[in-house]
Amino acid sequence: MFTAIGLTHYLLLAAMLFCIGLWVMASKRNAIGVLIGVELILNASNINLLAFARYSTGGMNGHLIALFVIVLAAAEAAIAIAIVVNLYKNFMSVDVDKAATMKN
Amino acid sequence: MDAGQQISGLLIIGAVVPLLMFVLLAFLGPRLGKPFASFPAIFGILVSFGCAALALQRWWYVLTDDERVEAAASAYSWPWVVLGDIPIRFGVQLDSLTIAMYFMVTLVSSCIFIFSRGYMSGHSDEVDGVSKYHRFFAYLSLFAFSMLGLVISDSLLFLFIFWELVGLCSYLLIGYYFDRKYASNAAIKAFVVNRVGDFGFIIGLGLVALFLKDLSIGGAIAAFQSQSSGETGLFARDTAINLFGWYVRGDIVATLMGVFLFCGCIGKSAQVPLQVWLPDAMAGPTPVSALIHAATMVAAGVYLVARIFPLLTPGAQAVVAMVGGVTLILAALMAIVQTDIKKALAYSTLSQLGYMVFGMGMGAWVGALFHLITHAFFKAMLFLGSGQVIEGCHHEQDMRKMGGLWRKMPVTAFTFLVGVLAISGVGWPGKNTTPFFGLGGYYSKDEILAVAWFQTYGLSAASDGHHAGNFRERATDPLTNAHGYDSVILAGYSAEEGQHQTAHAGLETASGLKSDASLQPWIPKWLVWLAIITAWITPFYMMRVWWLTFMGKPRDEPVYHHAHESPGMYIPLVILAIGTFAASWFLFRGLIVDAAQHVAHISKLVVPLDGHEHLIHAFSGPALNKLVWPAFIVGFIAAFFIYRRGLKLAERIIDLPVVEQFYWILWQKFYFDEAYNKLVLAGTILFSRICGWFDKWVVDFVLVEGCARVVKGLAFFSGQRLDAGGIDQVAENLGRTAFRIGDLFRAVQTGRIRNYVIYTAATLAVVISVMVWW
Amino acid sequence: MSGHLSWLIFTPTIGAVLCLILPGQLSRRIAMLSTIAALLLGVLLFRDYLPGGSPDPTVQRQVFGSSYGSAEALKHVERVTWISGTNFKIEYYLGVDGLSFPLVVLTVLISFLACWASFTIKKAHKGYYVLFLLLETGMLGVFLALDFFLFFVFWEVMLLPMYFLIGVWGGARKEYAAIKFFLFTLAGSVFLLVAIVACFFFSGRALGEPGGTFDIIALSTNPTILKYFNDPATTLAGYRFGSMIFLFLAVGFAIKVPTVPFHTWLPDAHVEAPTPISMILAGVLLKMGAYGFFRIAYPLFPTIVHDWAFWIGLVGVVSIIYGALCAMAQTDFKKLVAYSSISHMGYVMLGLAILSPTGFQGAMFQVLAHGISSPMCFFLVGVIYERAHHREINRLGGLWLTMPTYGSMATLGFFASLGLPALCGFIGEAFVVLGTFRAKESFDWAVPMAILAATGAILTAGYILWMIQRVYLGPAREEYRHYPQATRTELSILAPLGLLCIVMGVLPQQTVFNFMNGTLNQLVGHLNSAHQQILQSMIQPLASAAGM
Amino acid sequence: MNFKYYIWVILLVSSAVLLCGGQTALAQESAAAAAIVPASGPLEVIFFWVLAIMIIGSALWIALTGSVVRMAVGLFFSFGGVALLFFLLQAYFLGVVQLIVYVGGILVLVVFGIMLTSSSPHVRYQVPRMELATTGLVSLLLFMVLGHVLYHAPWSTTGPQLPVSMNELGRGLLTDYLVPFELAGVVLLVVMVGAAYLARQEKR
Repeated sequence: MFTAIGLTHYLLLAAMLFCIGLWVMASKRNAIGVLIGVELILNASNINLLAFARYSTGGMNGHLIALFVIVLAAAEAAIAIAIVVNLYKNFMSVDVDKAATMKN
Repeated sequence: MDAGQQISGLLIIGAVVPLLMFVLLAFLGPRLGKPFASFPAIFGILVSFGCAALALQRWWYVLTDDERVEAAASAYSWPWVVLGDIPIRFGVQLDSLTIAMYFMVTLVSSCIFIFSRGYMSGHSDEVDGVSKYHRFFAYLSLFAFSMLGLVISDSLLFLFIFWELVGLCSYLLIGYYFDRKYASNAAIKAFVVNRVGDFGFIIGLGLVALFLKDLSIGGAIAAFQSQSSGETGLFARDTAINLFGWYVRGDIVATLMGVFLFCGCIGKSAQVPLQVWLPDAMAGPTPVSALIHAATMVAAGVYLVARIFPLLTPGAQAVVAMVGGVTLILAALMAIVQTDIKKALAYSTLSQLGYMVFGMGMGAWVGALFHLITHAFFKAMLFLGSGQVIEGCHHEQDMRKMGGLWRKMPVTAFTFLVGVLAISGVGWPGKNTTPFFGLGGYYSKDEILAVAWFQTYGLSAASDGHHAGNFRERATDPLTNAHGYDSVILAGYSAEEGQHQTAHAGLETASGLKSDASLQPWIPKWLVWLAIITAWITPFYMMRVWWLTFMGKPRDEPVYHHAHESPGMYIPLVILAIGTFAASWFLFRGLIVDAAQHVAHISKLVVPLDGHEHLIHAFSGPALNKLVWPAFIVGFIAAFFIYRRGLKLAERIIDLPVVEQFYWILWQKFYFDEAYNKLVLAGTILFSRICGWFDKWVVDFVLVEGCARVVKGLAFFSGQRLDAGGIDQVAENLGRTAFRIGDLFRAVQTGRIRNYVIYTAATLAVVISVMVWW
Repeated sequence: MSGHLSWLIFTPTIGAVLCLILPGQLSRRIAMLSTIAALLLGVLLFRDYLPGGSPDPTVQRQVFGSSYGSAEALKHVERVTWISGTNFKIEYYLGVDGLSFPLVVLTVLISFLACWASFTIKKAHKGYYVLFLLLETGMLGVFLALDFFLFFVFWEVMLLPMYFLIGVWGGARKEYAAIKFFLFTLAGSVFLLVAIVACFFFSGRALGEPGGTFDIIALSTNPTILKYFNDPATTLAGYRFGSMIFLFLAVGFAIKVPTVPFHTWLPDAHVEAPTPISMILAGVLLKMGAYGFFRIAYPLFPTIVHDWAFWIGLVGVVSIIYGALCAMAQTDFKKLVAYSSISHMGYVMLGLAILSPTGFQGAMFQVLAHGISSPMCFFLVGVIYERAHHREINRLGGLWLTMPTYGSMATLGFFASLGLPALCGFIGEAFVVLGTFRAKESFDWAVPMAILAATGAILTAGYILWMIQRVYLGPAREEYRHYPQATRTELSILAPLGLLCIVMGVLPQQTVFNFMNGTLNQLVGHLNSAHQQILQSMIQPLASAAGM
Repeated sequence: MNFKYYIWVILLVSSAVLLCGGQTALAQESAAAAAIVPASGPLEVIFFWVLAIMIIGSALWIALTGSVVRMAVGLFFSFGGVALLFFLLQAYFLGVVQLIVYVGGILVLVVFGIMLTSSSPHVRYQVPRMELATTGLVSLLLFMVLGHVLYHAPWSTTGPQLPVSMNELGRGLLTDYLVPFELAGVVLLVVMVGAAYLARQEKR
């Protein structure tokens, strides 16, 4: 199993990255941490897409979808950071718990 | 246009004009101002009186007997509604009784309206700058309309409708000084107590509708006659009627029906046990007490009994007699101790109403109604006299502060004395049977007593044969005989036929009655003794009232000093005094006897054939005569000696050991009010509070709110615990819900996204596991 | 005019749309105009039924006298297919007969007066009038629809505006009251919906067709359907179909009436609703429950009704007594009137229970009389509330002296509610009570029920007079002395109601009975004959079996 | 950070990897895989494992550290590893994009975010240990489930395919994927405006 690499390896790696990303999302009080978790998850999905593109007959679909995912991830990150900054302006903190409890 | 339409039209016009005046006063009254607001009302009642006079003239002096029968058949009648299959019509009951009542009501009302004009304008009735003067006359007009409608209506339902309307007027007028708590309390008491009576009345009406299927008076009586005849009628002794599960004998149901109808009379005529409202009703202005609570409305109960008399079985008659008998003595006893002049008169009214009802129950139809008419005159006069006194003494009603007023108000004192004499039954028996002199009570009350004596003790005890009148036996229709109406007796005395015939033989042969057998087996003998005792009490307390008010020395100088009387108010008194004399001697008795002829065909009555003789001599003989006649002399003398010097002697008598307790019972009115307040009123209010509490806390809170809370809890659980968080992807909701179901008891209410992320992950894991390993 | 009823129903809708698009200052005027238009259209219905030159004035004229549900009995019928599928057809089916006609007139009248009385509404009056007019459409639709589905649609159309009218323009606890009203009524609607669907499918089964029918008239007159519906052998989920669906309908309508176990929404809704909405609520909405019994629950299940009559009567009697006692215990003026409504509607249930022309006429008259007197009472309360801003009976007093004209009107209104003869409240009660006495043949306990119902009259007198004493009588209080007299607007609302109280009480035949007795008598006849036929058809197989 | 805790998690994860890792992964893959490109050579294997450890390790570090600055550093390694992994998968263009966008763009954005928002860059928002453990456990659970599925799923693989050329990608973007491409552009524009709007200085 360590001598040859196949689709399953990539998929498992992606799954692991996905689960860690989830864990990060779920265990951070820092809004930026949550964002980072999301980015990890998106990376995991991209790994999946490209792995399938390499090991399966999909042509360039996987590549293009991954490309769009990257684009949207960038967009999402931009918005998320903007929100975080805004949150910080409002609460003087990026603690999502505070954001949850300190409703106006 | 024939005579019936003419006369009934007159009666209707006479009733409607006061109604129009009521409407006029209701809208324009406030603008008319104080003296003028009374004019439309007086005008209205005078028009009614004119109509009454015209109708009387046509009916009594123009028409012959046969024409009257025709006229009665052609009186106006309109369809009103159809109750299932019972058509209900509004029509005029045209007979001599209607005419007599109508004439009496309009005459007395006219006097009282005129009196009120003076009485009320002297009254400071302006409360907060709002004059209620016009309202008084508006209500009086409405009352006149309702009372006249009651008198003329020929349907039991319409009788009931007007019955309630007069009750409404009574309510409004008792509560005329509604800014005073006691007045509005008394008004409510009057209305609600009357409603209790009407409750019985409407049950009676329901039974009439159920069994007789006709609510017009004539139709109901005809149906009753046919139903109670023979072996198979509904009300025959052998018929079993299913009354909600129990089978009841037909004649008992008939008795029940009569008793329930009589309940209306108990309420309106303030008989025991519903007598409590009448003394309180004196909270109204005095003319109201005179008109409504003495002369007319309270007598409507007796009028009702007179109308439905043929529906009363012997058992029901016994109930009527007993209620009346108990009322008359209780009221008379209570009247002895009153110190308020109006209350004293109120109790005397009660007592006299008891006499009437008692007489009705005993079969003294004529006597009771005659007493009603004469009583209306003299009691109205007494009340107006008391009103004059109260007005003259600046609203002082306490007799303890009066005395010696005859010097200041001689006319009032004289007319009051006439009333006292009349109610006491003053008369002087002439030779043989023709009375030398007598006032209303002498004829009417003594006739009631005579008939009662006859009904309980029969002829034997009463008659020594010499004085017995001329009894004529009429064959009755066999139907009533079979039912237990042993006979219809028309006992009459006629001066022209002054031959002394013994009645025994005639009676025995005709109906098989033994001469000593009472004709009314259900009536206990002691009842007649209650009436006789009361006949002795009445002169005493009436003379007491008169003496304390008008004679002796003034006991309260300021009151005496201000006392005065005014002609605008004593003229109606004089008219009524004349009316008292006239009513005793002319007209009314003839009308009533004429009406009785028709009733006597279908029901058992004791009817004198001719009008003006003193039945007690003709009929019950000297025994009763000796028992009753001296009563007024003894009573007057006793009152004179006790109250000669004011109340000092009386107070000493009260302090005697046994008398004291008795006095307190009387003073507390036999504790009727206390009992009602503590048991009925407090009970009802308590019960209503319990219901209100039950509704608020059990039905609304526990059941409805409880259900709501449970549902809300579930909703909260699914909505808040399982569904909140604002993430709205369907899969996420699904996953979160699934996770939450696995984690029901975790009290996590975070609102944190990261928690939901992990719930989602866990759910995903679970879902995939389930999909894989299921 | 063809489409008269459609115009009648949708005139308020047009008004609502206009209100919506035109500026808010015009809303009240538009609303008034459209309610007046509806009133005129409703009154125009009269033109066909006015007694025209009958030679004999003593003959009691009865319109709508043809047999129940027949083409002659239904006037102004409009019938168009609305939604049709393969196996079902929902129709836009309107018609008026003696059952709906008085109620329609009542609705347009009370709506007009309530709209006129809406001058107290200050907040967001555009939305208010839009919802108000939609409500009127819903109410008229309920009374005029003859298709079960259409009926239900209107029934729901009426529900939502009411919710908002209470919930937005109400008093202190308006949300609570609105939710409570909504939930109760919705619960009723659910029962109703189940019943509608069940009736649809079972009517199809009865006729042997794949679908069924929503046509109320067909459901209540087709003998095959009636027999199948009332047959104890017809089952649904193991229970007797007829009993179950009748109970569903009865509960659905009883919530609306409301009768005692389901009544608690009423006091809250009334107390919190603004005055004009209370008028509508008491004057029209409660009547829909009774109408539902008359139009649907009874005709569909003539045999089942006989089994349940006792219970309906019992519920009625309990409502009478219990409502009166609860009213006596109230200190909130409006709540007292609300409980008195419960008590009065008890007479309707009792009248329904006895299944006789007298009972039906009495119940229907009581419906109309209460529809006149209770809006009046609520408006009377509203007048005080407008000035005093509280409704505590014990804090009021002496108002008759302060406001004499208003006091007199109040006396009139409350005495009408009390059931004083010659006012409208009396006729219905008298008919019901006397009719109940005569219903001895229907069920054994009629006489005690009648006696208990008559007791209600004493209690009613007790609490109304006590209330009048505490509110109107007594010395004028200092704090109320400055109150202005009743305004012309207020009097112009009270006067027609008061006049109707008197006229309906004095001339019940001419004003009411002439218009509805035909249908009601036919309905009773129809119920009885259907009942007999069903019994016959159920006995016949037994008899033939026995014969074999 | 508690070291023991760290070790414990690492052990768990690696055991999971070992448990689920591709023991017989190759056997699973179709024997008839087209041999268009040579099967993975030893270099690829080594690179894969190195990159895998780098990605997973840095991701775990992100998960376990409390400092947001360290997270950014971890993210750098993670993103870089993924970019390298893309190269390994012969998706060169994507690898470059990954580097430019993620490492060069998003990461910088994150760093800017950190700088803009921390009153002190070392502020830590701790979550309770218990929560960290629970969430980790749940993630692990999910991973185990996913791994099981992935492992046992009968992927119809055809063996390694030819790499996609940049030309092809460009043509694809301008033909079949034109609409999503344009939409992506619009999205980016909107995002730009939106981000600027959201992060603007509020004027009072």
